[in-house]
Amino acid sequence: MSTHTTTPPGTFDARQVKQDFPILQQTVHGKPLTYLDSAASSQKPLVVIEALDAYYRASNANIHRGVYWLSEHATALYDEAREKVARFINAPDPRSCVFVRNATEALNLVAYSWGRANLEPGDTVVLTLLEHHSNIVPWQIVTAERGATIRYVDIDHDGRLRLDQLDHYLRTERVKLVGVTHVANALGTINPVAEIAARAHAAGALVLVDGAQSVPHMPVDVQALDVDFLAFSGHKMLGPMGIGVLWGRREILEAMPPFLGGGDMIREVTTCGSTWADLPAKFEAGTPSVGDAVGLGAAIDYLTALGMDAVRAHEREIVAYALERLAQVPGVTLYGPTGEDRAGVVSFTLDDIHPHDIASILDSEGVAIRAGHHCAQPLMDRLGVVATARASFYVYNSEEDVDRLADALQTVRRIFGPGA
Amino acid sequence: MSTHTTTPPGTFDARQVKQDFPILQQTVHGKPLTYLDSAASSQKPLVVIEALDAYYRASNANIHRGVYWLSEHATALYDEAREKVARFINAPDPRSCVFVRNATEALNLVAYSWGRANLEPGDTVVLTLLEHHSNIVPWQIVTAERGATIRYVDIDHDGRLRLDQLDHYLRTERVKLVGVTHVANALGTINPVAEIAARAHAAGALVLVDGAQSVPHMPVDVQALDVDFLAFSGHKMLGPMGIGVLWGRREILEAMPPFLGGGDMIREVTTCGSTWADLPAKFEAGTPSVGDAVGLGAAIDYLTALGMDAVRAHEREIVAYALERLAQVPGVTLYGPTGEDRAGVVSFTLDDIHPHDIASILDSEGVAIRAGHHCAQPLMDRLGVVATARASFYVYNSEEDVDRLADALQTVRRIFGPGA
Amino acid sequence: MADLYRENILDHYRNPRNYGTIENADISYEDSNPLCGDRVRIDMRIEDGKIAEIKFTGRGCAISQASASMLTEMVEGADLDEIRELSAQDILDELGVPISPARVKCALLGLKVLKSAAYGITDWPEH
Amino acid sequence: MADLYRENILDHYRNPRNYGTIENADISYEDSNPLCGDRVRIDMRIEDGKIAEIKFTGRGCAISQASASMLTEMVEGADLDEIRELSAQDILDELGVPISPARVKCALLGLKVLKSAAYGITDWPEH
Ligand SMILES: Cc1ncc(COP(=O)(O)O)c(C=O)c1O
Ligand SMILES: Cc1ncc(COP(=O)(O)O)c(C=O)c1O
Repeated sequence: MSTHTTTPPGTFDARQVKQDFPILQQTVHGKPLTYLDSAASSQKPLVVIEALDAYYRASNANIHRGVYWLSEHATALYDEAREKVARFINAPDPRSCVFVRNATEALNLVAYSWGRANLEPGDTVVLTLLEHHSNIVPWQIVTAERGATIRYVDIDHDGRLRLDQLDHYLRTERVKLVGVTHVANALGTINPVAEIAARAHAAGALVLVDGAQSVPHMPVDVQALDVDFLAFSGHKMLGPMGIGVLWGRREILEAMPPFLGGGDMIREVTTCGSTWADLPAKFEAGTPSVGDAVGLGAAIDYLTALGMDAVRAHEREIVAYALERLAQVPGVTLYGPTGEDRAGVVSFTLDDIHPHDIASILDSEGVAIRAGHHCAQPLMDRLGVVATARASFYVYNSEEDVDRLADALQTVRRIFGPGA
Repeated sequence: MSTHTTTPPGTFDARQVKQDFPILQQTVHGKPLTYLDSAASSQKPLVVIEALDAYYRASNANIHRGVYWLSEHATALYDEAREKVARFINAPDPRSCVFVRNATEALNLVAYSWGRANLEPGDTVVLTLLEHHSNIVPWQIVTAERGATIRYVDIDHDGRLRLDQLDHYLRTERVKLVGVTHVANALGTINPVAEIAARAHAAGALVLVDGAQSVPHMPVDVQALDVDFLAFSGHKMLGPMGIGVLWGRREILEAMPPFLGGGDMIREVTTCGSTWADLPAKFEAGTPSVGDAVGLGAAIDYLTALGMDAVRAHEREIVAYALERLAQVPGVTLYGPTGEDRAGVVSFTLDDIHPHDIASILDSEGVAIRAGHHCAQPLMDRLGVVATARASFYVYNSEEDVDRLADALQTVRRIFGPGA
Repeated sequence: MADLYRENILDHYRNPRNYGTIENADISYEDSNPLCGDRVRIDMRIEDGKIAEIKFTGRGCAISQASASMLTEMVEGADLDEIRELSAQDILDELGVPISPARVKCALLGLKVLKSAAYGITDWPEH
Repeated sequence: MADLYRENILDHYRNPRNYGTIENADISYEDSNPLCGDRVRIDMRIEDGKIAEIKFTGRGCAISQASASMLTEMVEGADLDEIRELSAQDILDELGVPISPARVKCALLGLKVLKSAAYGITDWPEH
């Protein structure tokens, strides 16, 4: 990692951080790459790429039960990665951190395993209109099967959740679980998860938090939030693709039936039936992505060295700058809240130019943004748009990137003509 | 890859191949590493490690829908990897090759998605006593839920399947699916899958093949075998951990409900319900392991360059040599068939020394083997053993490795004393 | 400057040809690309197996709307059978700029709707 | 040569101490490590809160059986309360060789059975 000597303690210089990311040194269409799609997937610092490389060059083996050195070594690395994850989210027990592929699998695990065992006809699962499809579709499948109902908490004008609706559902229905995204991937809203958890628990409901957009970007402490499940993806937090985490309260995970069946998740298999292994193995059937877990561990080390408070402070600054700069581009409409509860995501439209056209022109300027429904169609329906353009920021983005975005938007306007 | 100029065409020199694998150049406990656990997980050639490295240094992005260059590039690499997989197993259509984490997830996908939609009370699923837990446990879970029954085809003295039992079940019960491992991971038996498929289809049952131990080691052609599903893992075929494949007949996959719900597997999501994307996206919810898929593609290129016929020929030779050498070690009992239908896996016991003790002493000699039930407890029960020691071979193993194994077994005998 | 947005395409997008609907059309069909929300509807009046009149409406990105507009000009007056021959490449050629893979479906939506309308083929045109 | 298999351990494995069962034992308990099939059963006769007699049977690897044998010698005559104090480290020290992580459960199976027998604590001893 580069050293950050010129910046005050507790902060960092994003232009120096960027030096640690080989991919960001590229040019695209002859322009320097301005990567503004970290909410979809983040880029990887050299230390993560090297950790993966070193794993396969020197430490690779299947884990557990191998009594030879290489397997024991790989097992130790895998366990160490799990401990890093636990410390990162302040989980009381690493065994309650289950490695999965990504947030999507984590959320499905809860729906399939907890949901199918615990939802009864007439029960309600409360979600929000800010959810990513990954926290909607599994619940649609499972509630349909169990005869349960989903309620969606609406948003207000600024894109904030209407907690009065949450209260209403908690009061009037048999709510078994509240599923809420910590940060809305399409709007950047930071939801008051601790507050939601307190209300849900008072009504006897569990709380599942989709942390895909929060864990990478701010300090997240499962004990302070007092939630029951937290799901997130490694690839959005500087780690490799192919690894994600479901954290759950130990006693809840222990009471849940397994999800996938296979090697390592059993205690004993006979032709008459099987018994299950202890946590976390019960939920980790088959050969896991050991290398990717090790890479995630390296990413966590990198983020920890930057400091998650500093990461959050950096994004607060850059999103403030972006909101200011984009508001100066004529024809831009900005979505989402504009207070302290806004993460480093900026969704916008430009006149009535389709977001795909915006993104294509931006691409020719080297600026990579996302355009579409951001896997949040119910939210798009609610906002009355088909799609938005979305720029999202991370530790390697500086104000320079925002300036390039704003300049490129002027090019879009030039091409489509004013009032296009 | 190293060039193989001194060996006749269609074969290769394993000692030269070994040069391509950085991890195998190591010493362990001061002894050269003799890696004989490829059935658990294979090592990776430099080209695979470098493909992963290059992906994260130059091409990484979330795929699909990103309209910027990097995302289109990553999408193209991901699609290309899928085409390589399809060619490798002679699948008629790459879209029927679904990327999953590993064979375990592939088998669970079939059980959860096909099984839950198609099994009725009174139906039978036929498995075999040679199955890995990954092809047993999901079916135990799903048949219990659906009120269906599992029948296990027994083995004869040589560890070959009793096809008369299969016929019996097909004749007397309503068999909806036959699940069979192509190669038994604990015994090395190569099962007559094409024959089994013909009989099963004649009785109207589908055929699910666990190819975890066959696809890496011999030519596998889904059209020639005429099966319905094939599951395998990348990490056992020189590819990275975190990527595996489920191939299925297109019309069957199309009729199946989705498995995991989330991003990219939907066509449209509303608060009232969702519709599903086309193949393969329907079964690939969430951000996939693009880098690992690219690594698998590089592994397939490497294997293809060696030639899968040559790979099979090499393993036939080395297993013949191993069976001969081990039979000379006093006190060794060998398991599994000894004909053409034997893959590169040798399970054995030595006097009544516990396999874990064998493996620990072998480890101190630098020889890495597996000891245990090999995730095949029903088979162990059937054989009347608690565990076996298992050596398994791959392209980088030569007769030298077998000699080291045999020598190390003499050390085990010396430590435990004759007749221990 | 983005090559994709040549004057020709922007012109079709800003001033779509054959825009509108046909009352009592012989054939009407509408489809969308749910990934980006592009939507195209085509109405046709058929006389002696020929496309006597064709109109489209839609919303979406410039590529999808411009290509639909161009398409209506290409097939106006054509034999209905000729539509079977029309390939994805024909449209891409007409657009005259390289279309990146992620935008191909935008470019082909019009053709998909036209083929569905004429033959009930609802797959995406191969290219 | 494998450090793990010192003469001491092999001796306990070949000639297990206190091997057998106790008829009318006050406490009997059996458990196994399903991962490798190691199995240990312990019988005890208690007098005045002390372990007057202890015997074990079992099958499995040398480490599991030798450590169970050593354990019976360690606790014979001891106060039942002292078993609560007995730590994983005590057994590992007694074995006197480094136990690799994959083999730790083999080494601790006897202690797990003993603690379960005495207190019903069925978790693996921490180390
Ligand atoms: C025959 C067989 N099936 C399935 C598996 C499971 O493979 P994975 O752990 O990669 O899911 C294995 C690997 O151990 C195997 O040998
Ligand atoms: C809020 C939120 N939840 C879940 C996901 C799904 O993450 P993944 O695709 O890594 O499973 C995403 C990523 O797009 C997200 O932004």
